[in-house]
Amino acid sequence: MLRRAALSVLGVEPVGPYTLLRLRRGAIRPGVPGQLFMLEAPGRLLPRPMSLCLAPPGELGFLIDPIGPGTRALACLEPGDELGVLGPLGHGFRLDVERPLLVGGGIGIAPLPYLSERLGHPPALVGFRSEWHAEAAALVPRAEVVVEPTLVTERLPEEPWDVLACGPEPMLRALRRLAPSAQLAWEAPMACGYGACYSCAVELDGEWQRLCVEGPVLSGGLR
Amino acid sequence: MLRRAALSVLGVEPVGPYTLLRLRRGAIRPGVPGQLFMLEAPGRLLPRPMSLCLAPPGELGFLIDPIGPGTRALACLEPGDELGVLGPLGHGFRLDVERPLLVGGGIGIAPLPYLSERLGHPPALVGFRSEWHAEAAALVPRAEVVVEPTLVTERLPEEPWDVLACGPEPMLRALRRLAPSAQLAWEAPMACGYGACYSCAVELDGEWQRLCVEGPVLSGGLR
Amino acid sequence: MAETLRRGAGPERRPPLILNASGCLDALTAPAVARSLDAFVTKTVTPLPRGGNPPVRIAETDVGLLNSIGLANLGIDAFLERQLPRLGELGVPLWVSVGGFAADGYAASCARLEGRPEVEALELNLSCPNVDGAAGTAAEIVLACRRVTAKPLYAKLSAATWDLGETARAVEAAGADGLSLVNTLRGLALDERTLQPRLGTALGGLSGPALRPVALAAVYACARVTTLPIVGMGGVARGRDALALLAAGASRVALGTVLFGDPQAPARIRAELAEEAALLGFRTPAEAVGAAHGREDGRSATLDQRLRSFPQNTCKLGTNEAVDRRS
Amino acid sequence: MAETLRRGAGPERRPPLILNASGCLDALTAPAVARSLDAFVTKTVTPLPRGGNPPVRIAETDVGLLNSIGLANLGIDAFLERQLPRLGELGVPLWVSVGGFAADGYAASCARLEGRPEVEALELNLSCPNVDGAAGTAAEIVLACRRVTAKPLYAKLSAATWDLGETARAVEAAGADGLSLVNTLRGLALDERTLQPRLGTALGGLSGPALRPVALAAVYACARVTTLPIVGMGGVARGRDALALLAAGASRVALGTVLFGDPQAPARIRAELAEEAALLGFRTPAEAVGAAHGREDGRSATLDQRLRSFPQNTCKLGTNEAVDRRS
Ligand SMILES: Cc1cc2nc3c(=O)[nH]c(=O)nc-3n(C[C@H](O)[C@H](O)[C@H](O)COP(=O)(O)OP(=O)(O)OC[C@H]3O[C@@H](n4cnc5c(N)ncnc54)[C@H](O)[C@@H]3O)c2cc1C
Ligand SMILES: Cc1cc2nc3c(=O)[nH]c(=O)nc-3n(C[C@H](O)[C@H](O)[C@H](O)COP(=O)(O)OP(=O)(O)OC[C@H]3O[C@@H](n4cnc5c(N)ncnc54)[C@H](O)[C@@H]3O)c2cc1C
Ligand SMILES: Cc1cc2nc3c(=O)[nH]c(=O)nc-3n(C[C@H](O)[C@H](O)[C@H](O)COP(=O)(O)O)c2cc1C
Ligand SMILES: Cc1cc2nc3c(=O)[nH]c(=O)nc-3n(C[C@H](O)[C@H](O)[C@H](O)COP(=O)(O)O)c2cc1C
Ligand code: FES
Ligand code: FES
Repeated sequence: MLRRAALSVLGVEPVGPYTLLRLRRGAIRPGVPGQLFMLEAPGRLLPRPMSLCLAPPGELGFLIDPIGPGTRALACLEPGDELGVLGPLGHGFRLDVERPLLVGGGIGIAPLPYLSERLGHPPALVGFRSEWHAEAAALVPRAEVVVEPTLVTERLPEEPWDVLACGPEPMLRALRRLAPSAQLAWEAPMACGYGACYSCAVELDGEWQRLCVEGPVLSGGLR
Repeated sequence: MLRRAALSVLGVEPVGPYTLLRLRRGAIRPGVPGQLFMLEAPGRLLPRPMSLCLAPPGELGFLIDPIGPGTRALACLEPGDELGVLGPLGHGFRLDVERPLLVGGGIGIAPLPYLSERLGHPPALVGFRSEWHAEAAALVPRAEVVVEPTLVTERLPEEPWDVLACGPEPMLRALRRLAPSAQLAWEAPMACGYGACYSCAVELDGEWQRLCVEGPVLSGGLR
Repeated sequence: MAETLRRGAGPERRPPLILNASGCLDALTAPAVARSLDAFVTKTVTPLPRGGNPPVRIAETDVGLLNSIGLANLGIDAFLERQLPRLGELGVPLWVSVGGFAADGYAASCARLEGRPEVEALELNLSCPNVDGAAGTAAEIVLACRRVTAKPLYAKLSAATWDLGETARAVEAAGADGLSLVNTLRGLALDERTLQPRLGTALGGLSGPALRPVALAAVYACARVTTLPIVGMGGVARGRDALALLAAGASRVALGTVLFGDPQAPARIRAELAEEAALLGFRTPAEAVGAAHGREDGRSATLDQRLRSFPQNTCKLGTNEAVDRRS
Repeated sequence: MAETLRRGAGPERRPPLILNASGCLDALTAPAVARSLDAFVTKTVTPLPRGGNPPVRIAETDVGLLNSIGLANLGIDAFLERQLPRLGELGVPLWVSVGGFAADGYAASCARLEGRPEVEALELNLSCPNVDGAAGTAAEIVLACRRVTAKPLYAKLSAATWDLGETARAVEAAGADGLSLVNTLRGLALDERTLQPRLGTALGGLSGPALRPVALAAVYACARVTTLPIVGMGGVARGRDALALLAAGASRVALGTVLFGDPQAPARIRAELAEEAALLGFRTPAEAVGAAHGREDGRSATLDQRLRSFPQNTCKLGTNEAVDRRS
């Protein structure tokens, strides 16, 4: 059953170049890490898909990279504003893993803090484009941080970890080669977020799958 | 020669249901009463035509009836904002009249205060839809005020006054019948305000005339 | 004129709000929202299953939405078998949007839907901007479908033609029972940083606010040349948008894009519509159908009418980002 | 592809900004603004004088501007006698927009303009939405005009057709030297209080922001099927709108509606365009011509490109009134 509610904004805090948007939890459950939420983007036509970053009691925290009109509208909210939120939606990370290693790149770090909490703070490896962006690493306990030109894939340990990752597409593709069984959180522009519109369909092993239903987290083989 | 300048807002004051927008005069001259100015309407595509209402030293005052998105945007300006103003444009009232009588209806009162000043405060007759609207009459010295259901045309004196009038179309049409030589300020939606686009063309004695060039003030015969 | 048009609205006092063929709402996942609609048009179903177009398939622009779904659907077989029975259970009148790539493809699907009592009406999608290839003229397709079905047939047209009125008359002559106006316009958006097309197919279909004046014009123009009932759509987001479509001559209004941002839109728009219509003196919104054709000479509102009292609004107006002049 | 397109831009390093045929600026009254343009297209001139359409002729909507001027103009005689000499003195390259109601009317006007050195090029308005009556096909008109003039002939087309690419190829074959894309779309706006059409003719031509994605699509589609240079227009209000049209394949960008609200737009947009192009690594805006066709497979920008650094903007963004959901 779909759940949508208007949540009130508790805080809007800068984290490096990103913005942490804290909402009162209301009727929305945090779900499984890696699931997605459709956040109303004030003044825009479409809501924007976001992963949950933090889930302290009574709150939902989203980490937002203000790259375009929708994410900027979200980053410009003020405490007390109300925001329509639909979710949790789709499939998140499987948590029944033995040796979890969280890997994140850039804003792909977003789902890792909540994931880390739910897994009891496993080790993490996170990469950023600059020291400024790397300030977000403070949200992930036990994180090793690399900054470009170093890439996370260069620091991936040899041993057989269960990789759970989120980040830019080239990073996910590289990880899939290095760790074929990795759980990877993919992205595609989405309009509805719950399977109605087929905007987020990607070809997966020869079949078209809606990333908002089958994903966003997939084990291995996307495209 | 066209003159356009960005003027700063000095004040925004309610006058009954209307708004008096006071701008620093800058490089814009007040021109002849009844001429028009194109005021930038923030966030809209077209500027809006307005008559000058008051011209105290160093200032330009416009009286605005917030009836739609453009006039509302103007009424919502705040002191310190900057506004693009083009003008004065077109033909205003001829001031070489012997026994001037100013007649105004509703927001058509807008050009009368400045006109009254330039003519040495002749008598005036102004009509409004309600007592609330009639608060604007305070801007016109020596004004007799009527409120609906009474109409200004019912109070027009018999003697041969030189009528200078501005108001809704039915009022102007009625006045033209009662006082064929009246100078009347007409309206038509305008886009450029200086003769380029032909949006404001009206048929006048069988010829198409641009109201922003030939008018807005015409003697007698429009349509 | 207004009298004829008003007939199209039927006896209901409740203004019919329907979902357009778009997949902007999934009736099975959001049944409560689906039930707040008076009818529900499926996404277009084609003879064979279609995966649709390569990603990216959706892009929001300043004034509208571009999509390039490419008629992704399960195909008529799987639709009849798997989806239709479940949609039928919702208890909302169901229209099926039928697509094809030649007149016989459309007709074959219509024939198979003919016997299904769950289906109230058929809409022929004659105007998808995301699939290539001419499918024969609109009238040919309507004619072929008319032969195989007694269900109401609506022709869904695009505004991207100068002779829309002629097309409307041609499909009426071919036996259509109504018009659905309008489909999307072809549009393009580029990524600001790479200057590459944002959609995988480059061009896509433009819906949402940018379509409003175009949709209104199409409905108005068709209402003047046919007596077919019209489903009006294109950028409806507020009660006043729906009211304008009714006034232009639509007897039903369909929602699409607005549902992405506001899934509760049907109830909200219905309430706003009733309120706006009442404010203008109509007992029901259905009474406003065709009102824009009221004056035979087509003259526009006079200054005097404009000066009549109207609620004075506040300063909490957003500016139109579309005319934002900062770069 | 990009290479061919780039040729169209000519050797100039300065991106050509021109005034479109609209009367959105009066060159004689505002000569300084006119001189800030690279060329100036007149409002359409017809064989006989035309008063134009009944008032009201202009209406602003949420997302665009509707006009119903109806080709008001002095007619070719008075134009040649009274206006052209004065326009010629401005020192800005002058294009004349030619309209007519049949191929021979267009050709007659072209013939009379042929001998006038003040005129650099002719634009054939084949797409005014405000006049009724078919004027023959676009190609026929181009052919008739080609016979009587050696001046560059631009065909001004509308996006309101599914086979725009075919029309483009047809006018190319008929001898056109370039395309002007796009003219307005048919639109309607109703007065909110009376529900009557705001324009005297009811329907009018829609320009401004709503046209942006449609214009971009038209330019992109035509650039793929012809090598004719393209003048792109439709809703340009900022440097980035102009840059997008260049990237889609236009070698010149024309301004119209924006000039009403901001007569200084040519200088502003030129500066913004140079800045935006530089930010993306182009030495001149002209270098960006055709850039959107860069990737042969037409794939859109990847997430990785999206994540590259980009100026972080402030919160002083207006919301889009077009999606305002309050009624
Ligand atoms: C499941 C999921 C979870 C996400 N979680 C987060 C999160 O926690 N924090 C966060 O900041 N962002 C997240 N995103 C990305 C976020 O949704 C987009 O950045 C946002 O929608 C962009 O909107 P905009 O209006 O700011 O920019 P737009 O103008 O919409 O986009 C700017 C450019 O980026 C491209 N683009 C936009 N979205 C995507 C995408 N998903 N994939 C590829 N290209 C795209 C556009 O085509 C355009 O060219 C997530 C996306 C998905 C699908
Ligand atoms: C020469 C001139 C001087 C003016 N002086 C003043 C003034 O001093 N103070 C003032 O408040 N207003 C004045 N007006 C009127 C003012 O310009 C309009 O009210 C304004 O442009 C409406 O813009 P809007 O966006 O608020 O409403 P819109 O949405 O543009 O208009 C609302 C409705 O009114 C109609 N309409 C708009 N303008 C006119 C018009 N001029 N004639 C007939 N119908 C119209 C529209 O078609 C629409 O249906 C003047 C107009 C002219 C031509
Ligand atoms: C994502 C999306 C998918 C669409 N798919 C279809 C379709 O399958 N068949 C069809 O006839 N129209 C389709 N349309 C067009 C809509 O039915 C409608 O004509 C158009 O979107 C205008 O309405 P709106 O602005 O309210 O969305 C689609 C529109 C959108 C936004
Ligand atoms: C008021 C007005 C008048 C116009 N008149 C003409 C015309 O006479 N001939 C023509 O080819 N196009 C005419 N147009 C269309 C413009 O040239 C242009 O194609 C269109 O407005 C899109 O550009 P814009 O959005 O930048 O205005 C007119 C447009 C407007 C707004
Ligand atoms: S976003 Fe609509 S189906 Fe996935
Ligand atoms: S408003 Fe443009 S000519 Fe008068």
